[in-house]
Amino acid sequence: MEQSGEYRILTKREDVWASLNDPEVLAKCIDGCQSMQRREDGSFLAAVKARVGPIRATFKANLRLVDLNPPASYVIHADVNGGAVGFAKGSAKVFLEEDGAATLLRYEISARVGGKLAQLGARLVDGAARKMAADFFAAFRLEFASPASAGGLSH
Amino acid sequence: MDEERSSMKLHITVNGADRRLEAPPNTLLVDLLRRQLGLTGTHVGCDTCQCGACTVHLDGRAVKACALLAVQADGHAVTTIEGVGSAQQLHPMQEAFRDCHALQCGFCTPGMIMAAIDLVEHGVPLSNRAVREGLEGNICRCTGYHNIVKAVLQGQKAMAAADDKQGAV
Amino acid sequence: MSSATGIGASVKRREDVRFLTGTATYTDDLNLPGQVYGVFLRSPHPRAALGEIDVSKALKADGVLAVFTGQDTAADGLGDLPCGWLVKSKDGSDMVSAPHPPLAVTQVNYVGEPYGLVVAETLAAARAGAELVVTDFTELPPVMDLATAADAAPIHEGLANNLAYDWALGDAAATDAALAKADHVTKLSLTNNRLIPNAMEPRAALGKFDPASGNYELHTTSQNPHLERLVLSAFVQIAPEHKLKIIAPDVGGGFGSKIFVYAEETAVIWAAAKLGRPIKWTADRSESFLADAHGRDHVTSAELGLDERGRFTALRVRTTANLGAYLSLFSSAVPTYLYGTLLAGQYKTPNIHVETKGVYTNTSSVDAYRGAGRPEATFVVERLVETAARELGWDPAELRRLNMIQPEDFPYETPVALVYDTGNYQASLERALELADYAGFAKRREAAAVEGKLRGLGFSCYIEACGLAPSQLAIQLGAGVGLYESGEVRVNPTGSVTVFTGSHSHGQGHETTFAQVVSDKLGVPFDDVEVVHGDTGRVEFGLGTYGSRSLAVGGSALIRASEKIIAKGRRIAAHRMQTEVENVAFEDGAFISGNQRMTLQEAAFASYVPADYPPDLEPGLSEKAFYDPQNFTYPAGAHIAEVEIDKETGVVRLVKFVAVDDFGAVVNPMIVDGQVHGGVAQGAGQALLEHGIYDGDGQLVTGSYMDYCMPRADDLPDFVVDTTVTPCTHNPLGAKGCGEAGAIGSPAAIINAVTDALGVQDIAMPATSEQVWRCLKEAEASEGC
Amino acid sequence: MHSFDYHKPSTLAEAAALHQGAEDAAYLSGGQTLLPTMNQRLAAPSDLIDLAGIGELAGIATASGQVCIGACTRHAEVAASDAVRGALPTLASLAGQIGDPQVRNRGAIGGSLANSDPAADYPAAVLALNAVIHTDRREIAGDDYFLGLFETALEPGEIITRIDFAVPARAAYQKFPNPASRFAVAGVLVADYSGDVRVGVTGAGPCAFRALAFEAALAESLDPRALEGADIEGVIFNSDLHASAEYRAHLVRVMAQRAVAQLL
Repeated sequence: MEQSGEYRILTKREDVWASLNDPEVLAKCIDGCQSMQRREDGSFLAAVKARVGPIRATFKANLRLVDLNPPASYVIHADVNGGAVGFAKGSAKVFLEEDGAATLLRYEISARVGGKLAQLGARLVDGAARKMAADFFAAFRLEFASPASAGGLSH
Repeated sequence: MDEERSSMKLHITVNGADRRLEAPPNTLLVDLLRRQLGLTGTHVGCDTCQCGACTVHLDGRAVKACALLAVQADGHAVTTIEGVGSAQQLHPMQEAFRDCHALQCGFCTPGMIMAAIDLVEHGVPLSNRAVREGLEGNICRCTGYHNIVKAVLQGQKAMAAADDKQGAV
Repeated sequence: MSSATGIGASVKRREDVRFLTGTATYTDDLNLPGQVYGVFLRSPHPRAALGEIDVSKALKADGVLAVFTGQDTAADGLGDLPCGWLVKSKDGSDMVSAPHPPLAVTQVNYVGEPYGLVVAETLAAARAGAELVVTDFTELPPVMDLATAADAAPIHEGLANNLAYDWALGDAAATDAALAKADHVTKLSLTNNRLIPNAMEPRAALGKFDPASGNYELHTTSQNPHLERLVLSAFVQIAPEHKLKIIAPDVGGGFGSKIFVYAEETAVIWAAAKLGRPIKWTADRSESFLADAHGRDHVTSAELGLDERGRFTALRVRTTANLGAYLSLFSSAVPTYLYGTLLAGQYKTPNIHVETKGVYTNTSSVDAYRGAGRPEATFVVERLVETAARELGWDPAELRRLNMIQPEDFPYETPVALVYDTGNYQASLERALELADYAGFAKRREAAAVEGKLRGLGFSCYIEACGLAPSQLAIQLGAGVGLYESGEVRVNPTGSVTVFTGSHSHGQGHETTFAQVVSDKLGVPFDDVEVVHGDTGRVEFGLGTYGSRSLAVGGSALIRASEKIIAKGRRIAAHRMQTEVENVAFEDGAFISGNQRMTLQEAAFASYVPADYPPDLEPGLSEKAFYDPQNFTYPAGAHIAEVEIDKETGVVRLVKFVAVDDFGAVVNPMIVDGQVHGGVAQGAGQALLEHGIYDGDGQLVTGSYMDYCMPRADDLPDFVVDTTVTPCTHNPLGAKGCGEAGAIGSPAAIINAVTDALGVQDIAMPATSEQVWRCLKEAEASEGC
Repeated sequence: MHSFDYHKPSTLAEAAALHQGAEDAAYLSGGQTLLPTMNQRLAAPSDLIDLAGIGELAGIATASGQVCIGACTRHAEVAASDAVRGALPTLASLAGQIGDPQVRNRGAIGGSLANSDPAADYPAAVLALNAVIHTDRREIAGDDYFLGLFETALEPGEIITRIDFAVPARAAYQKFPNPASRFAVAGVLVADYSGDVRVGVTGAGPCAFRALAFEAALAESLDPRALEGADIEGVIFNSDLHASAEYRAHLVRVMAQRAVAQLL
């Protein structure tokens, strides 16, 4: 499953980059994130209470930031374990481009699920992944939202 | 998170008999029937509320006992396959199933009969098509449904005849 | 005897009353004192190395009694689950069989593979306990693509590749030469879609061990309890056979999927002894989807050569068959001996060559499912024949008639190792054409077109080989067991009869049919005959129910045993009548000599109370027989499907289905018709609805009834079924078998109808509405309208 | 199934209070989605609050151009109701196509809308029939109710009490069912309010939506052919095993055309 999206943020690229590397910001942008700890190897461990319709589960997510190319791009690898519910693995390539005083944030995600999520939720996987990514980046954009600085959703 | 919550007292009419029962809230009706009451004619064929093998009547309407808590039946009447007829006196729908060879392995049969009886009692006059649509909630892997449809139509007539007879008495 | 209950009568089934009233006993309905519950730990990954399995939290949880893992079963010396048929590759080498431990030890190889068993006081506690086990998996890349699997990096450590065997049958050179010379060659690339059997009763096991006697008792959902006992005893080494009792009580359908010996019942009976408590396990439907053996799953390229007069000259078939991650019990035989040998179909094709590569993938095992190899073979042959007819402008019925083996050609030896004993293929075809109103089809097609619908009609003239087969031949070809069946007829002292059969009934109605056979043969009332099956403690031996064999092989054993009863009875009667045995006839349940008459009941009583009795004769009147067939039986028939397609949505409706089958002699026509209905429904499911799909990452994404499309009542029409009869020449009943025919013939007929309606050469099964819509769209685009 | 505490309040206030006081509560209405999900251990609410005992959630009423359905009304009741069949037969017909007979005998409209499965049938009716969703706190216009995948305007703990549908001059619902689950792959309800046409679509996107392009085209000409050139914009169509986004978009158009043909 692969999807992409793009946002314009009325903030300069270095600041956006800094936020993209700030665990506190990341935690705030993940819906249902209950904790986020940086681990010794530089990865982050998050506990996320996620909900897709009637399905509710607590996931442990291991997030790794790789291919760091500050302040232009990186890749977030997520290894998400929901125990009996199943698991998800995904990565988001995030690209930042200067656009005048603003920044264009582009993402490409790919994800796969396994266990009961795949077995029972096939019809919902695509939509749920799309929603989670959109929710994350929308929330991330709002981090810069003094009303003046938030840009529109370009698509 | 799985510590046993206290059992709840339930008062359910099961196959016409008043039953005072106890079960924890997370007991499905089908488990109460099968495990606690030994009414093993109600079967479990899936875990997504699709196959209909667990169909029973709740206050006379067909429902899937795998998608109903026992506590939701509190104060209501449940009828299972064991309550519709006996070896000595089959219900007209059971008789029709036998007569038409509408069962093979028998696993879906109780649910199919419970669904069929509700269909006849509450449905519009049945046609072959209407029976097929009316059995949408029940899966049979053996019969290809051909003889089941035949049986439901025959059972419908037999039920009407039995009603007439009863009405005449 | 023709009577209301004898052979040929549609006797209502005596087993029905318990099923209708909810008093039948399926495995999950049973409970034993002290019983506890098992839940399996299953791999969420298609391929992963098993690291540490941390069971500490689980063991501390309320009610959890034990967690067993593959390490434990291995340490206890439990043997692997075997594949019972050794297939040799065309170079003469043995097939490569990957070790299959009941619980995975070092590596898991498909999603849902069991690697541990959590046992607890309650089912809820076992489920909760299983969720507390923390397993360290190291994911490995799975092999998922069937077409490239053979040469992909090996799934199993120590194997060179993923090829289990590369098997061939027939004359390659002659076939190549004939194809080169052919006036027309029809070529098709075909996929036979993966199916999930879905018997409505999920598999279950209830295992018990009695330390005082050392006896093991396993109730389980098996189509062949004796074979289960043999495997668990001889291969897995649970216990010696005399200490191991297997009972398959009422079983809610099998369709092949309950033939095999699975990991679950193996682990349950083993763990019951370890723990000293009876353990029950019942699969959720979700588990059934993952861990039952699946069916079909072939990719094939095939070529049919024809001469200028339309005669078939050669058939070349190359198939890759998915065997899953492990070789299940009969899996190796299905795409080889049960497939390649059937490629002659009903036709006199002189040159046939088939090659089958059996490959491992990271999926659930693939094994016999209703038809087992024969639907796949029929699909290849009948799709080719129909396509050839269209390419050459022949009426598809006429092209078939031209090439059919004729009644005078029997016995007919095919180029792929079978000798058909008898048949009249054209008779079935003609009757089917009549019932299908073939002559009126053009008008129906026109009428449909007026409504904006596309109508199509398709044929399938199938043959199957069942009632298999001479044991000696099968064993030469790699079978690990004989293929006979046992039967015992016990005439009780008061004259009632108890029949024991090694063939198991799980929907087929043996309790009725076999009683008809014995009652007819012995002339005793139907109600006085009881049939016992499914219990290794009561029935001496058996090989179970599969391959439409029960009546042809199991029924024949009962005829043989009954004949022995009559022979002994004649001696008893002769003694009483003071005459020679040769002078005693047996008619309508009585021994007769002149005007003297002794009923079978009287003879039975005399045998158990041997006061006036032949001095050299053993008391008692109980006989058994092992019947080993001399040949396969060859049911055959003609199926005609008619479909209507909604051009806007692509939805295909099966509007008419005609099946005319030759099953030889029929004991109970009502039951036979029911078997055909069910088989056709499963074939229609394969053609139009069902598809077991693993995604590229190895996850089963059709893992519930939300996504795996089971045929329901409103997906199907009423069926039109009829039979023609050429009795089997080599068994005493003249019966051929009827259980699989519907599933064998119907997919090809339906796809032939769909492609006819669409005017395309091929469409993959299942012909879903989206696929059909895409076909129509492409056609529209290419026509530029 | 995990353990939970079960409550059966008799008033809305009591239900809301229970919800607020619980760690992670869920309301139980028909339970045809929730209970199988819990049985598969994919959800483990701490408390289940059964709404079946709250009298004011029951009942069907018709009044001045409206059909009002209590939240706990079961699909079978809506399908069989003489009042609904008389005033708004399309709604009865839609209810009669949900799931299967047994599911219709249990499942309730309020639960269905609160769950807001992208493939449920009622959402198409809520949008096309200009419904107002009444809750224990407020009224929500149907147009404002569906926000995204399983996401509605309901706040935590808010209870749907009643749904009022506006009776159109004529309407029709056409559904293309998933051949396995019988959920809607595409379901379209077209309602004609004397020239003002509303088109509700379910099954096709992350949540139900109004097909504005269809509405505009049909306002011009209430004819199936009017939809041929109209393209729905701004919706990412669902794509799954049973239908790609492209096929779904096509089915939406065909179902809409059939609905129009039916209501004419």
